[in-house]
Amino acid sequence: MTDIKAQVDVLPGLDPRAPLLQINDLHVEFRTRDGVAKAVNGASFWLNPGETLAILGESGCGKSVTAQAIMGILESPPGHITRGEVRYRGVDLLKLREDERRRVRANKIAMIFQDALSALNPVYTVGFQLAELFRAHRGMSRGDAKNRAIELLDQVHIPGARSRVNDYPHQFSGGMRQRVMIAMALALDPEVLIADEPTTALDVTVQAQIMGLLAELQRQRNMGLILITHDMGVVADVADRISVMYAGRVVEEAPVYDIYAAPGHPYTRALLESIPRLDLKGQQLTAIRGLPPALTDIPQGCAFNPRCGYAKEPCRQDPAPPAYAIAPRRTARCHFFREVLGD
Amino acid sequence: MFRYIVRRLLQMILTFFGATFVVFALMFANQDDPIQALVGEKPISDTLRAELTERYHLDDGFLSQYWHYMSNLLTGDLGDSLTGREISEMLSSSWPVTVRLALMAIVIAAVIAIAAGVWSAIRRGGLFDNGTLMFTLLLLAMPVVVLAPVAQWIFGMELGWFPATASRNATFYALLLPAIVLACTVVATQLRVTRTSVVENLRADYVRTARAKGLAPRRVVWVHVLRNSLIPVITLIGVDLGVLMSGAIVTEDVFNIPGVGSKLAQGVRTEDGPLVVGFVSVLVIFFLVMNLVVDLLYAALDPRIRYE
Amino acid sequence: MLGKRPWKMAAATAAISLLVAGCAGSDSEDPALSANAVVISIAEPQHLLPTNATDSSSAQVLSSLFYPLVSFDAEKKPVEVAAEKISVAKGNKVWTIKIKPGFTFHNGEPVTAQNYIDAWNYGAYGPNAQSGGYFFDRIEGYADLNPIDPDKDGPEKAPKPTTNVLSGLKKVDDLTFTVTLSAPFASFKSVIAYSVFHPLPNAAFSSPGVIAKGFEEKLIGNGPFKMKGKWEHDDKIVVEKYSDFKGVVPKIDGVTWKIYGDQMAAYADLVSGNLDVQTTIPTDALANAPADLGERYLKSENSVFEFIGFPTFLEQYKSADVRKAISMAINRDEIASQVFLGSRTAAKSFVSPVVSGYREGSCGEACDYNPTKARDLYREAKGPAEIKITYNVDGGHKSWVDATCNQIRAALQVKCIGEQEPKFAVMQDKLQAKQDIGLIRLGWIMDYPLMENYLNPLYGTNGGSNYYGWSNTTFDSLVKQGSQAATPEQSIKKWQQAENILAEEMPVIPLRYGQNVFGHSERVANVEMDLFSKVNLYEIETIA
Amino acid sequence: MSDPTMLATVDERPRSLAGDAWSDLRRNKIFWASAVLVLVILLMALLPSLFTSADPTSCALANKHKGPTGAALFGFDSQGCDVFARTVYGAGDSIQVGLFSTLAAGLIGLLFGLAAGYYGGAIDAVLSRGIDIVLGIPLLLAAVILSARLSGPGDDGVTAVTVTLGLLTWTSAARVMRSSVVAAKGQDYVSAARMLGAGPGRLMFRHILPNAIAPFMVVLTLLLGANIAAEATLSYLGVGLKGDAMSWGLQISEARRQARVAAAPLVWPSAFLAATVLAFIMLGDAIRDAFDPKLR
Repeated sequence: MTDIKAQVDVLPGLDPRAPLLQINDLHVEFRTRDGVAKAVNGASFWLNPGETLAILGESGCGKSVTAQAIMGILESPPGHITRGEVRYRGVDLLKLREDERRRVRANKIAMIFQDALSALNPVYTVGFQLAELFRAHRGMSRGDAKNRAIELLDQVHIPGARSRVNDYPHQFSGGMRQRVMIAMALALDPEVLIADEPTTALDVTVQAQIMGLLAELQRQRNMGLILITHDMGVVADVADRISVMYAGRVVEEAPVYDIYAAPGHPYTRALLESIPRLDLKGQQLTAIRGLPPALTDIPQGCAFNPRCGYAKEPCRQDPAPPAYAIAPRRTARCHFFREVLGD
Repeated sequence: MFRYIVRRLLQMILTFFGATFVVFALMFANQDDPIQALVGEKPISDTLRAELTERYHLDDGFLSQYWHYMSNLLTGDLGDSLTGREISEMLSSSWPVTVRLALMAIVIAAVIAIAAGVWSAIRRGGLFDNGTLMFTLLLLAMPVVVLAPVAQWIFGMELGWFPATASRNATFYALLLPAIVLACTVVATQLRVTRTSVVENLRADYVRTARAKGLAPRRVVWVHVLRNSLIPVITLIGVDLGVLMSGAIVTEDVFNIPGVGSKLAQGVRTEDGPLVVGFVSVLVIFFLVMNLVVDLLYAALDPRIRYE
Repeated sequence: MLGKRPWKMAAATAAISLLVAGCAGSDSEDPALSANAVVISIAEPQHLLPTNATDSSSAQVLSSLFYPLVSFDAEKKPVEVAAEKISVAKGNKVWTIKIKPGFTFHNGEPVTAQNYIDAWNYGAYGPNAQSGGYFFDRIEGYADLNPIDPDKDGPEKAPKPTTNVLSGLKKVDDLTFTVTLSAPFASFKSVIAYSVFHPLPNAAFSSPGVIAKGFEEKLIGNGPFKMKGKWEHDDKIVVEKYSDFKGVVPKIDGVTWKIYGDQMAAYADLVSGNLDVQTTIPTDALANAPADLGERYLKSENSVFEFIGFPTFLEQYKSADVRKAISMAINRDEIASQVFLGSRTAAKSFVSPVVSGYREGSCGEACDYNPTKARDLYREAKGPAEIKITYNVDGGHKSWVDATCNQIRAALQVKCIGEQEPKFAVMQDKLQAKQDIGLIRLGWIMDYPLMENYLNPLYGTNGGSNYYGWSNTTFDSLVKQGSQAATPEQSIKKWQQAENILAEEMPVIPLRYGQNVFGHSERVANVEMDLFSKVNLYEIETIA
Repeated sequence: MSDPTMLATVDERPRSLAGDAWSDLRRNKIFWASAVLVLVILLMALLPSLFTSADPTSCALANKHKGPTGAALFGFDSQGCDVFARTVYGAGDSIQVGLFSTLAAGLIGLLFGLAAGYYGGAIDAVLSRGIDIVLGIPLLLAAVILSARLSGPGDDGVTAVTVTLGLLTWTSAARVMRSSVVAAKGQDYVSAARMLGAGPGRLMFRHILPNAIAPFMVVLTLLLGANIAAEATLSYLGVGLKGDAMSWGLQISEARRQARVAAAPLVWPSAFLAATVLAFIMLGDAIRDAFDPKLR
C-alpha cells in the first residue's frame, strides 16, 4: 500500500495557503418518521493551524452534528447535508468521493468523542484499535503498527504502555480511556482535531489533566483544534476563539477575551450568566428561561426570540438576523447587538 | 478458566445421568408392545413373546430396568438393540455421517446467514433486505417434508447436478445437497437474528469512532460490528447444530442417509428402549460439549465475559 | 482466552470441518462389482438367519444366498429345486425329502440332510426366539419345543422345553431325511418353499444348537451367490457368484442389495440410474413412474390381500347386512385407479387370485359398488350414524382411508372419519382391550400359495391374524377337512365351500389385491418378480 | 408555531412509552398492513365460513386434481376436495397450533433465559443443563408419547401437537434470551437501577428485559412460522393432527406426495402459511421498533 498521506496532498485544488478549515453555510437535516429536523441551519466558521476554536451551545444545538458533518460520518439516512461547504485547504470535502473523503479522515481531520467507553470497541484491545489505523492508512506490518501504538500510548502518558497495549477498553479507567481516544485521534498526525465534549464524562481533576494533555499535544503539532463543549469554564482556559451555536446556527463568533468581556448576542450573555463565578459570589445564578426549540419546529425569525429578553417584533419575522460584523473578527446574529454589547 | 471448564465437565456427568433418566422414563412410558412393533403385522407365537420379554427384561419394573441399563453402561456396554445389533456398533456406524452432514449444513447455513444478514442490516429496507426477508419466509413456509423431496427431484433427478441419494460412506459431494436442504431449515432464523443484532450494533458509538478513523465501510462492518453482533448468532448456531444432529430425520430419510436421526426415529417407532436411550445419551454428551464450546466462544468473542 | 484472532479461528474451524466432512467420505459410489452385476433395492433386513428372517427384504437377500428345496412353476405348483425328490407316504403324514448330491456350502462343506435337520431344529426351538419358528408347527414334536404358557399373560411362566430336537425329523442317509407331521397335510410340499426351511452349514454353529457369533453378519448358504464382505448394516449387502454352484446358474455375476430407509429415495436413485431394480415403487411416485420409466415400469401379481375387518365385540356391526351395506358403499375400482393409480386391483373374493382355488367374484354382489342399494340396506339394518376406520399411520394408509371414508359418507350419508393410531401394535392392544376402535384396516401376505394360508390365519377361530374375533365352527371344520384331504384338488373343494360361508357372513370387507409394482434401469433386462415379491435372480441379465 | 407558551406546553406534557409507541405505530404503514393481515387470518381461523360457502369435507375422487372452477377457486386436491375451502378451514387448526405453541415456548424460554442469564451461577448451571436435557429429547419421542397421552380416540390431536411443540421448541429462544440478558446485565443503567434499590423482579422485567428482548422476539416470530410448518413434519412422522383436523401442515404434507403432478394443492396452503408468518414478523418488527427506546 502506498503512502496515503501523499495521495491526500495531491487532492485536486488543494491550496496550502488557503485556510486550514472553513465551514460555509452548512445545512444538515434529519429526515425521520416524525418529520424533518433541521439540526444545522447555515453554520459558518473557520479554523487556522495552531488555533483552538470552541463551539459552544446547549445540547441539541447542532454542535455534534456539525462536527460529524465535517468528519463525514453523519448517519445517513436519516442525516442529510442539504447545503454548504466544508473546505479543507480550499478543497470542498463535501464534493469528494467517499473513498477520497475517507483518506482525509484521521489523516487530516480527526475526532475524539465524549464517552470513550462506548466509543471504543469493547471486543478489541486498545493496541489493535490503534494499530488498525497504521495498518489501514499506512499499510504497516502488524509488528510495526503495534510499536507505533505503544509509542502513542506513551505520548498520551499512559503508564506501562507496552503491557497495557494488550488490554481491553473496559480494563482502563475513564481518564485513561480518553487518553487512548486522544492517542487514536492523533495517530496519523492530523492537522485538525475535533474534540466533541472530551471531558464531560470525566471527573474534574481528570478533566484538567485531559485538557492539559490536549493543549500540550496541540502545541507540539501546531494542530487546529475544534473543541465542542457546553462548558464555558473549560473554554476560557484553552480556546482562542468561540463560536456560539443555537438551534443549528452560529449566533456569535468572537475571540475568547472579547466574548467574556462583552457578549454580543443575548444567548451568549445568558450562557455566561449561567456559569458560577468566584468574583460574583453570593449572587444568584440566572438560568435561561424556557427550553431550546424542537428542531422539527424552529421559530420564525431569530430562533432564540421566544426565550430572549431583547426580542422585539423584527426578531419574530423572517428572515433570521444576518451575521452582523460587530467588531473586527467578530460577528453576531442579533438585530439588537448594540444594546446587548452595551449592557 | 481451567476451574470453570472442570466444573462444567462435572456438571456434564450429572446432566448426562439426568438425561438418560428422563429419556429412559419417556421410553418406558411409551412402551406398548415392542415385540409386536418389531415384527409388524405378523402374529407372534407365545413362546417367542415370552422368550424376547425375558431376554430384554421387558417385564421388569422401571427402576429395575433403568438400573440394569445403567450398570451395563458404566462398564462400557451400551447393550443390544431389540433387533439384536450391538448399540455401540450402530452408533459408530451412524454417527460419522451425521456429524459430517450436520457440520456441512451448519457451515453453509452460518456463512449464508451471516453474509446475507450483515448485508441486509447495512441496506436496511433496501431491495436486498426485503428480498432476503421474502426468501427466508419462503424457506420457513416450506416444511422440510416438502423441501427435501423437491430439492432431490429438481437438483438430483431433473438437473442431475447432485447424486439423488447419499449413503453412509457418501462423498462430500453426495452430501452437499442434503446439507443444503438442512441448512435451509436453520438459515432463516440465523439470518434474521444476525440482521437484528447487526442493526443494533450499527448504532453503537464505536461504529462512529471506526468511521471517524477513516476505515473502509467493509472493515467497519466485518471487523468492528460483526464481532460484537455474533453472540446471539453463535448461541443459535450451537443449538441448531444439536438439532441437526438428532432432528434430520426427514432429510436423512429422503436422501437415504442412515444417520443418527433416522436410527433414533426407527428406535422410537419400534419402542426400542436401549437403542433410543443409547443414542440420546451420546447426543446429550454432544450437546453438552457443544454448549461448553459456545460458552467459551462467548468469552473469546467478548473479553468482558469472564468465567471463574 | 481462546486466542486473539477469532476470525482466523472461525475460518480454520470452518475449513477443518468441511475438510473432515469431505475427507471422511471414502469412495464407495460405485456399488456394482463388475459390469455384469446388478443393484437391487431392499430395506434393512431385520435378520438374515433363515429361521429368523420373515420380512420381505431378508427373503430377497436369502434368495441369492440359498437354493430352496422347492419353488413354484408357472401354475403355482411346487417343483423340486435343491431337492431331488419329495415323496409322501399314504395318509399325507410322512414326507421323504431327498436332496440333490454334489452341492456344497460357500465354505466348501457338502450339503447334507443333517444340515437341514439342524437348521430346522434350531428354528423350531422356542427359547431361540426365531420369528419363523411357527412354520415348523406342523412337524411332529413342535409342541415339546414350545410349551404353552398355562395362563397366557399371567404370572406363571411357560415351562422350559424338555428337548431341542423335533421328533418328526429323521435322517435316513446323508442326502435323505423324513418329516413326520403331527396331522395329515396334503400340501406340505408348498410350505417348505419358504426361506425358513433353508439348511445351515456346520460352520453356523459354535456348538450344537448355538449359532456362532457373527454368523449372521457373514452368512454361508448353499445358493448361487456368496456374500462378499460383511453385512453392511443400513448400507448394502454385496453377493457375488459362487463358482462351485451346481444348480441353475444365474446370468449375472453378482448382486448389490442396496439398503434404503425410504422407498422414495430408492425411486430417486432408480430414475437417476444409480439403481437397477426397485422392487416396490412407492405410491407417491406412481403418478410419475410411467413417464419417468416408460417400458421399464412393470407390474406382476403378488399375494397381498387388503381388507377391512369388523371387530365382533362392536354391537353396531353385528348385522351382516350392515357389513354388506358398507361394503357396497365402497367403489373399489375408483380407489384402485385414482388413489393407487392402477397399482392394485379391486378385490371381490376372500383369497388372493394367486392361489389355486381362487374364484373371481366369490364375494357376490356385496363387493359390487352400488350406493343406492347400500343406503337402503344400511337404513333397513339400522347401521350406526358414525363410522370410524382405524389405521396405523406408519403404513401410508391415509390416502385410501380418506377416500374410502369420502365414498362411504357420500353413499350412506353418515359421518365417516379415518382414525389414526401410531402403530399396528397399538391397534392390536385396543382390540384386545375391546375398545371402540371402529373398523380396522388389515392386510395379509401369504407364506405359501394355498387357499388355506388365507382362510385359516385370517378367518379361523384360532387364526393368528384373526384380530376381529370372528368365529364360525362350520367354517373351521371345512378348512380343517380341506387341509387333511387326500389330494390338493380335494382340499380346494372343501376350502371353496368354506369361502362361501365368508360371502354370506361378510366378516371382513375385501378391498384390494396387491401387485408387484416395480421398475428397472436401462442396464438390465428380463426383470421378473414372483408371487412372494422377490426378483427372479435366475432370469435377470445385464445389457451392454 | 410562534407562540412560546404553546411550545412549552407541548414539550412539557409527559409522554409515556406506550403513548409514544402508539403515536409512532399509527403512522407506520407496515404496521397497518400487517395488522390488517393478521386480523384477516385470525378471522379466517375463527369464522372460516365467512370466506367460503363450500364444504371442505365434501370430496369426490371424480374431481381429483381438477383445475380451478368458479366455485373452487384453487381447484381440487388428490382426494377431490376443494383446495380453497380446505385452505380457509385449515387456518383454524394451524393458527391454533402455531400461536399457542409459540406463546408457550416463548413464555418458558423467556423465564428460563431471563432467570439463567440474570442470576448466573448455580441457577444458570441448573437451568442451562435443563435446556440441554430438553434438547436431547427427540421431538419424535415426545410427540409419540404426548399424542398417546393427550389425544384419546376421536380427538383431532391439536392439543397434543400444540403441547409437544410448545414443550420442545423453547430451547433456542431460552438460550438466545439468556445470552442477551448476560450482555444487558453488565450495562451501566442496570447497575444504576440496582443502586437505586430496584429489586430483582423490577430489574429483570423493567430494565434488562426491554433491552434484551430484540433477538428473542425475532426468534419467536420466526418460531411461529416454524411451528406452523413443523406440524406438517409431525404429520409426516405420523404423530401430527389426525381425525377430522384440517390444517395447512396436513395439506402440505399430503399434497407434497403429488407435487410433481398437481402443484396447486401444495402451493396454496404454503402461500397462506408464508403470508401468515410474514404478517406476524412484520407486526412484531413494527411493534418492537416502536417500543425500542434506543430507536427513538
